[in-house]
Amino acid sequence: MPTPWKMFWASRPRKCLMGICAIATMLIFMAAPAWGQTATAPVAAPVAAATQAAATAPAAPAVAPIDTGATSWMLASTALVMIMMPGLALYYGGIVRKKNFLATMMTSYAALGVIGLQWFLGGYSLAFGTSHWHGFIGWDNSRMCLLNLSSHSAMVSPGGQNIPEAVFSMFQLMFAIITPALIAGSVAERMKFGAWVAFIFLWAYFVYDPLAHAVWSPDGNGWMTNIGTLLGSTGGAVDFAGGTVVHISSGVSGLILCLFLGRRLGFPRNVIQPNSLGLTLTGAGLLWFGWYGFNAGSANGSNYLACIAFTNTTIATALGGLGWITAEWLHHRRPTTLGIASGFVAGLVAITPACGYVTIWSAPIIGLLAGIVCYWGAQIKTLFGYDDALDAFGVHAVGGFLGALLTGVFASAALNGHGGPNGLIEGNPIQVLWQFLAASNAVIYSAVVTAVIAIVLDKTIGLRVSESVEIEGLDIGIHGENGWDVGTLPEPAITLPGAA
Amino acid sequence: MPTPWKMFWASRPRKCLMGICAIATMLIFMAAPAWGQTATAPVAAPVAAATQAAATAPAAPAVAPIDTGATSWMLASTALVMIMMPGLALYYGGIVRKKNFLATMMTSYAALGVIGLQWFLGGYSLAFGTSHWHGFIGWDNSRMCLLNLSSHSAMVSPGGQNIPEAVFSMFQLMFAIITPALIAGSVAERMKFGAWVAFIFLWAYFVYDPLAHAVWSPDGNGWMTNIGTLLGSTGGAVDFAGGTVVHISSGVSGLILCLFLGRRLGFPRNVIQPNSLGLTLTGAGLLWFGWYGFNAGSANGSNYLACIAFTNTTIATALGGLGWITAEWLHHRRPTTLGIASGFVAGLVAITPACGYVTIWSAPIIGLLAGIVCYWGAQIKTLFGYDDALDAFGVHAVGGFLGALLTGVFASAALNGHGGPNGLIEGNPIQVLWQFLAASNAVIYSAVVTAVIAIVLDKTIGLRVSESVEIEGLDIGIHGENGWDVGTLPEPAITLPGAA
Amino acid sequence: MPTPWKMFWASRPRKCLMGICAIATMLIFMAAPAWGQTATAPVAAPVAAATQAAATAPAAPAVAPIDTGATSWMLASTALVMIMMPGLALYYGGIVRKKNFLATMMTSYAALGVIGLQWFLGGYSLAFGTSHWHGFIGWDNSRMCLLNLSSHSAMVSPGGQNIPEAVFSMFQLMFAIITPALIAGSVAERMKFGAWVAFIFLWAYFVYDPLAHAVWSPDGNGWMTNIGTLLGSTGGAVDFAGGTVVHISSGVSGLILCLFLGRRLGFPRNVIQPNSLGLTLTGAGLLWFGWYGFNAGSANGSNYLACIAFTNTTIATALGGLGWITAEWLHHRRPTTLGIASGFVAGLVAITPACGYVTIWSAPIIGLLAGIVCYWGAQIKTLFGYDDALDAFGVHAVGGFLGALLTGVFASAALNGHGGPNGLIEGNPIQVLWQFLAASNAVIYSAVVTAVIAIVLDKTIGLRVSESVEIEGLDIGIHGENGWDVGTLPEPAITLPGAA
Amino acid sequence: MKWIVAIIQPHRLEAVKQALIDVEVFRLTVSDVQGYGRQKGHTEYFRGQPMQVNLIRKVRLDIAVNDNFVQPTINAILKGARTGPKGNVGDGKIFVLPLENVVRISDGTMGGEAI
Amino acid sequence: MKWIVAIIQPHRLEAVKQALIDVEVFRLTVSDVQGYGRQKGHTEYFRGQPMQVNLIRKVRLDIAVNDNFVQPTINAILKGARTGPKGNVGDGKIFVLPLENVVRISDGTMGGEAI
Amino acid sequence: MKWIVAIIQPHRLEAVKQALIDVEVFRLTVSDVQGYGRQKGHTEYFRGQPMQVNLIRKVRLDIAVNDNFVQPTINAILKGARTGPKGNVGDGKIFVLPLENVVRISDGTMGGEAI
Ligand SMILES: Nc1ncnc2c1ncn2[C@@H]1O[C@H](COP(=O)(O)OP(=O)(O)O)[C@@H](O)[C@H]1O
Ligand SMILES: Nc1ncnc2c1ncn2[C@@H]1O[C@H](COP(=O)(O)OP(=O)(O)O)[C@@H](O)[C@H]1O
Ligand SMILES: Nc1ncnc2c1ncn2[C@@H]1O[C@H](COP(=O)(O)OP(=O)(O)O)[C@@H](O)[C@H]1O
Repeated sequence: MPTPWKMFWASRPRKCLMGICAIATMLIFMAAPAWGQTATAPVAAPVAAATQAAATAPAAPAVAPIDTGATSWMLASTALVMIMMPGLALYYGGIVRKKNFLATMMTSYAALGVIGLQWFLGGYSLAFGTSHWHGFIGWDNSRMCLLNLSSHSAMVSPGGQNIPEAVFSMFQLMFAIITPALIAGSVAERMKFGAWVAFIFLWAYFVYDPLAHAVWSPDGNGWMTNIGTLLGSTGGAVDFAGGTVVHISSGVSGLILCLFLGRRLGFPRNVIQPNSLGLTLTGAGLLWFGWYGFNAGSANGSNYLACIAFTNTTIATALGGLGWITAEWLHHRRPTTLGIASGFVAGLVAITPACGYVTIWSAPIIGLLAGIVCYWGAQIKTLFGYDDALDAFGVHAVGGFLGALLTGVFASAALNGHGGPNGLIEGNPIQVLWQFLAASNAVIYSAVVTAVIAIVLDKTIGLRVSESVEIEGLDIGIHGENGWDVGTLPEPAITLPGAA
Repeated sequence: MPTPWKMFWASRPRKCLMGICAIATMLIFMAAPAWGQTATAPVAAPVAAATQAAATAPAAPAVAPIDTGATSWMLASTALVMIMMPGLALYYGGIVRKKNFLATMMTSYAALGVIGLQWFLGGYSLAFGTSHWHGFIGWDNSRMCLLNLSSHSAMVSPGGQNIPEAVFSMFQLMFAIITPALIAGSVAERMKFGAWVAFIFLWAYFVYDPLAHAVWSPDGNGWMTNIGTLLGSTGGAVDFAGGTVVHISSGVSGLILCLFLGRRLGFPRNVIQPNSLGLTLTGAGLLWFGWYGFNAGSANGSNYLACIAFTNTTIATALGGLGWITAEWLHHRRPTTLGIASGFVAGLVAITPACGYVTIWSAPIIGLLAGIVCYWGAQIKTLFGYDDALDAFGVHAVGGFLGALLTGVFASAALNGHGGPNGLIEGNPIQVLWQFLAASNAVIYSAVVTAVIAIVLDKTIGLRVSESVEIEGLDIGIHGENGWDVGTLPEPAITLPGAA
Repeated sequence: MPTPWKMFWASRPRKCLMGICAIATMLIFMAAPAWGQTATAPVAAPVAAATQAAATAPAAPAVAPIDTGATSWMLASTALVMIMMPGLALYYGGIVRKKNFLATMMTSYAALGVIGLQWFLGGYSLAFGTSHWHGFIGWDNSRMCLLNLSSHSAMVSPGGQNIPEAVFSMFQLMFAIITPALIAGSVAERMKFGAWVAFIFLWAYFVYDPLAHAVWSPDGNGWMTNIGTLLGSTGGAVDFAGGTVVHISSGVSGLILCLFLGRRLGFPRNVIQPNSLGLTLTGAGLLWFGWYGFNAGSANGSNYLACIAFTNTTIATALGGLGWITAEWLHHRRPTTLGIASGFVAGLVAITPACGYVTIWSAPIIGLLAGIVCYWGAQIKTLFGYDDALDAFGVHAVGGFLGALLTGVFASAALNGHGGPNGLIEGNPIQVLWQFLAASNAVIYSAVVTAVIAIVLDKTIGLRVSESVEIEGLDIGIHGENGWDVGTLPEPAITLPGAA
Repeated sequence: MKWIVAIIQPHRLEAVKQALIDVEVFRLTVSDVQGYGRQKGHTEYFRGQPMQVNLIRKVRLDIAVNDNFVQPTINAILKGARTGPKGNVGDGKIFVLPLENVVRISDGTMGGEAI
Repeated sequence: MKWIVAIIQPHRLEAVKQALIDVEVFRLTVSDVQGYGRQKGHTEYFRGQPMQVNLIRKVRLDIAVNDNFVQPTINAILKGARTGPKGNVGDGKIFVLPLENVVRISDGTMGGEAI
Repeated sequence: MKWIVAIIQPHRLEAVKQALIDVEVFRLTVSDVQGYGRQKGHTEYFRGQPMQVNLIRKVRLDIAVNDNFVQPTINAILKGARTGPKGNVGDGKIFVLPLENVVRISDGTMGGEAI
């Protein structure tokens, strides 16, 4: 019998290892511009993107005193964003057929593990290090392996209040986890688990980290933030909590990946039979709950902006749900439970980029539009015939794009108070253009890079499960487990080999 | 084929629209006394109900500095109360028959959407605006559509610590959502979805907002707070986190509504077959978790009172569960899992009005009594033969009334420290009378107004589903969805019209 | 027909009452050394275990001002730890056979009730009162029945920031609840409910409270903290959030109790048929979420240490999951969903004692080792043939011991900054010895006392259900309930006696 | 003796059982099945897409009866299972199979009296 | 050939299967059903209200056997399914139906040897 | 008339249904069962311990047909249910029982034309 190590050598993990080496090489290459730099001054580095906030923060002599209230809210927010992964697993897991229930949940749980590792292995440094290459990417040696965080003096104040950089880094990690996890919605019920792990690992380096840097670069040099300046004008796009970085990127990548994977067997017939919509509703509830950390936590402190983001999120989400079921009612007279859940998610997606920039009376408008538009976003696949299984594109990309534009429409500098822009209604129509350009570029960038990764993986380890596994279901076929055993029949007799 | 707009005109949504117009009219009428008022001074308006706390807060020259710790806890509390809705959906959804699983969960999710809109459309202003009509109702034009919240200077300090009014408003919104959602327990498995939406929308305006104002009016002028004074004596009722406002009002309204609806077909036989008590237990767990926001958040800050409310909540809830299963044990020797879950909820309900006023040693007494009394509260329906399906009356009205009285028994001014009263044991027996009068008035008010709304809806759109929908189940009949598909049979073949 | 009171006298509750009397006697005996003490000065008593932190806190003249940020995080943390109980219930409940689904969930919910009472009845005083008997146990009369908490001046600052003692006490209560609840994993599917209630009630007094005092005694006199000094050297063991107190004690006790109970019928065949692994995954997600309160909350404030503990927890957990499924992959080429969930839990367990003492680069090492070692820890039972049903020993005792040792390896005084020790790598190898000795003593202590309790209960009320109840399932047999009714068959016709 | 299999609408189960009791047929076995017959399925909705569910949830009754009970049993089922005065497509079918022997497990009684 | 249908208590399934193996009957089909017979239901509780559950969960076995196996199969079921030395109400029933043909799908074998 | 019972692999249900439609057999009843036959179970894993699951999930079809449809029905099932050109262990079995009568509940039609 071959030893584990021989098996290891003969097979895929070896390939994976080689992939990791390749990434390490890339990291070193990327780090090149940073070799000369000295250890980053911890307080100075990720200063507030908001200028005046940073200005009021005194240049701390030694270690700036922590704002215990802000730190408390950031700790809570980070935990809240974490619970979105189990929430997403329930949301997606409940919609698929019962034979793929566990495999679908697994995509989210795997992201928790894989991106947790990726963040440690350079992800954080790439996304939140000092800007290089015109704000395309970040890098600091001291942030590789989160090394600098093990120091009491590692403080940041992106929201104008001092918090330990450790919690800031973990908050951002949760964003880096949920973004690829969302992609699973497009490719559900047919993707290999190994390919999924490899895909999200690479995607985090090549798509998420650059996009996150482009908007949230702590030194304010990201290219999206300055897209106007780069085009010779002034100003740039804003994205409060990640409409572009998180939702457009994941939705578009989902579409591309599902085109590469092809449709499920039997599509469009015979593929829709949710095993437990009650769990989907519960997942949507957990998503909403966690999204408060996502949106209000993006104020990076316990301040007025956090409260406004919280309020906008609540009202827009409520209206998103109402919008979707109203559309259903007009369309086929059945307000569904999956519909209200989907509408809530659509509202959350659309308010995400806007929630810290727009006045409260615009929140219901944004939410309502999101609910209605995303309802139709979920219908277009029947026109074009691609199999965006759980509508990651239809809801997240469509809703994210809508939100990006509406941020440009409704933004109000007075409300934000931290250097946010005015929008169309406040007399600054060009903001809509910056929003459009930033979002479009994100669409193109995500699509191209995802396509490259998909091709590479398809040629090497293969993206799609065998037909027999697809028919039998991924739960048994890949994971060797059975999702539900809740019928009235007593448990089947089982034999442990060697024990019988 | 008729266009959607013709269909719209010919049918119910038009009626709904007319309803909304009616409400708008009412709002204008109500707002009348406020027309003359100038824009409310944001800091001054909802001052602390507690006098000395307000006294110590300095009259802020411009914008009072935010208490970041208090704001952090209020943000977290608001999120915690939000998770009670998914929790309630699981709690109720798990108990009903599987054919009504989704429809039952939908009642809570719909409340999130509908009351979110209602709060924006005047609800907040009615409940937390300046007092009118002897403290019967509030109103401020600036609070309509949450307009004033989009300003950095909108701060309040009801707990003696400055927090943005935005988070205060959202915290209170969550209370306004869960209260009507609780009513669903009485009317489960037989109410029309459209009627439910209309009912909770109207009920929020006519029952919840006035009652919330009566107790928590920010200027301290609510009639319940001053019930003693109104009767020529001094003092009034207290209700820390909403025993009367939330639990008595919803429980009583549930009873009335279920009388109007009539019993389920087959009652009392053939209607009890919970589809998943494990989800019910999980829902109870989420309720307990979220209730910490509900009770400890009602201290409106991160202070000693919040910690005391937290402690009282924990101990009373634990004892509530033990009380219920002890009652079961003595009654039929089966401590059930639904029993411990129900007992926890009973304990939570009873400690809600009390948790910020009573000493810790009274918490186990209140909890234990609640567990035992509500157990019997859930039995009385068999005597009278009404069909309070999931015991919203038996647990919430009974437990809420008990809690209101026991608050009068155990209250201690020394402990509260924010102007709370002494109770019977501290030598102020009249407090029990104020509690009784306030609770009784809430009972009568809720019952009468609910009856009026029920009659109106019954005559117009009808309250109850058809017999065939009730037999088939509301999930398929109303929402066109199937709750569970987890048997071993492979998914049924389905045909997408047009694709076959 | 016998009256309830006669039944009561003739049967078990009477015995229980006698047990409670016995405990009361014990409490009085234990309190004896404390009779002479005057009322504890509230601020002084549970001072920071960390010396320098305490030193910087000024001796408050009257009531020290509360740190609202720290209080806010402790309130949130306590709620987070509470949600671990519903999480554990799902985690365990999903793995067992459907006939024992509810009974397994019930073990966690019962712990919420029972230990809530126990903490009130002296548990808190025993664990966190003034040290007696060389740091073996604590006691303060004023902490019996949580009496002292009903005072505004009851403040503590174990993390260097002032928080009301009430929230500190509730935070610690949640630890006291989850620890016995974990034991249920070893004894699932065959233990009497009455015996379970009695067991955890006694176990809390005789095992948990002494161990908690030994490590976290507020005056720093616990024997584990000073194990080096007691042996004539200097130094002692550290346990940040309870690797030894919580996980070793529960895992070892689980092993002992399952040996006393014996194997399930049919073991090792026919006992493994999880009813819903999706709920188990959800439970693991809630555990992770709540564990942030557990670990980062153990910093007792909103400070740098909390953020570091949060970061270490995140990274170690992610790697724990990857470690476990990697082990599975090498072993039998199936990465399972239960595997990643178990690996997350293993990572969480192992980082628990370490998270506030070790640098961030050690977190992935600790997590990865935990995932792999606990995977094998769950296999050894097949060698020895004991029936640790859900691997409470294999994961919690093994992972807890590993974590205790690795804390001694990776600890860094510079990082902790609150008087934490250096470990092997920082040149203090003897720390590993203190960790080993403390953990081993905890193993022996837990094992012996658990055995005594098990024997006593077995001789009196009996530990194990009858064979027929075991075959029929505990849900019907003990609780008279049915866990799942989600097949396609319509609900069975039922008759209410007297109504038919 | 005959073995009667009836496939009926789930929500008629209660009525059929009552009708059977009226003709003194007390014993039967029920299981859940899905049927494919003349009846068109109902429509469910998934994110706006209507789907025809063709396999329809039904209930199956298995009833062993002595020969003189066959006709009353069939009549009772017909009475209880019809959803309207004239019946509807989807109301189901009754099948009669020959049954050779019956054994009661508890006491081993055989044949007609064991039914 | 005969088609034997046995309705038994769920928790006796293991024992019946063992007994069948002892008489060399290795093939069978199991399904979950609910029965309505002489046996009184058990009591479940819902918030203090005891309820009689009358339709009782049972397991149904379908076994096709050659004629010479009929008696041993019945005996094996009797042996495995009885819950006490004298059996109890609720232990179930065995029904024997005539079976005309069997086809094994994999290779098309027919009749007795395909069983 | 005959009563045909077929036990097949769950994932062949679609193909069998299609094949039956091709020979104009439109009505059938489906239920989920677990089978115990020649096929060895598959392996599931529980925390590293592989377990043999012996009772295997199957689908059962019950089809009542007139005599002239028996052979086409059997052939159609054989065609749809085989998992490979030569079939595999576990593909299932077909059983043919005599059927004496059929009644359509909606209108009371009896015998062959009610099928
Ligand atoms: N020939 C048959 N063989 C097996 N089952 C049948 C047959 N005909 C009908 N059934 C079952 O009876 C159910 C009802 O039949 P259907 O044709 O829909 O209604 P109707 O009784 O109005 O003809 C079907 O769903 C199917 O389960
Ligand atoms: N005549 C019958 N027809 C169909 N099923 C029957 C019949 N008699 C009994 N059964 C089935 O057998 C089960 C056991 O029968 P029951 O009368 O309860 O026990 P016993 O074997 O002691 O008579 C019943 O629950 C029912 O499912
Ligand atoms: N004699 C029998 N009686 C009842 N069911 C049977 C019989 N033989 C086979 N079956 C059913 O048919 C299924 C397939 O049979 P199996 O022996 O595994 O495959 P094959 O068709 O290759 O012989 C079994 O799982 C069982 O449910």
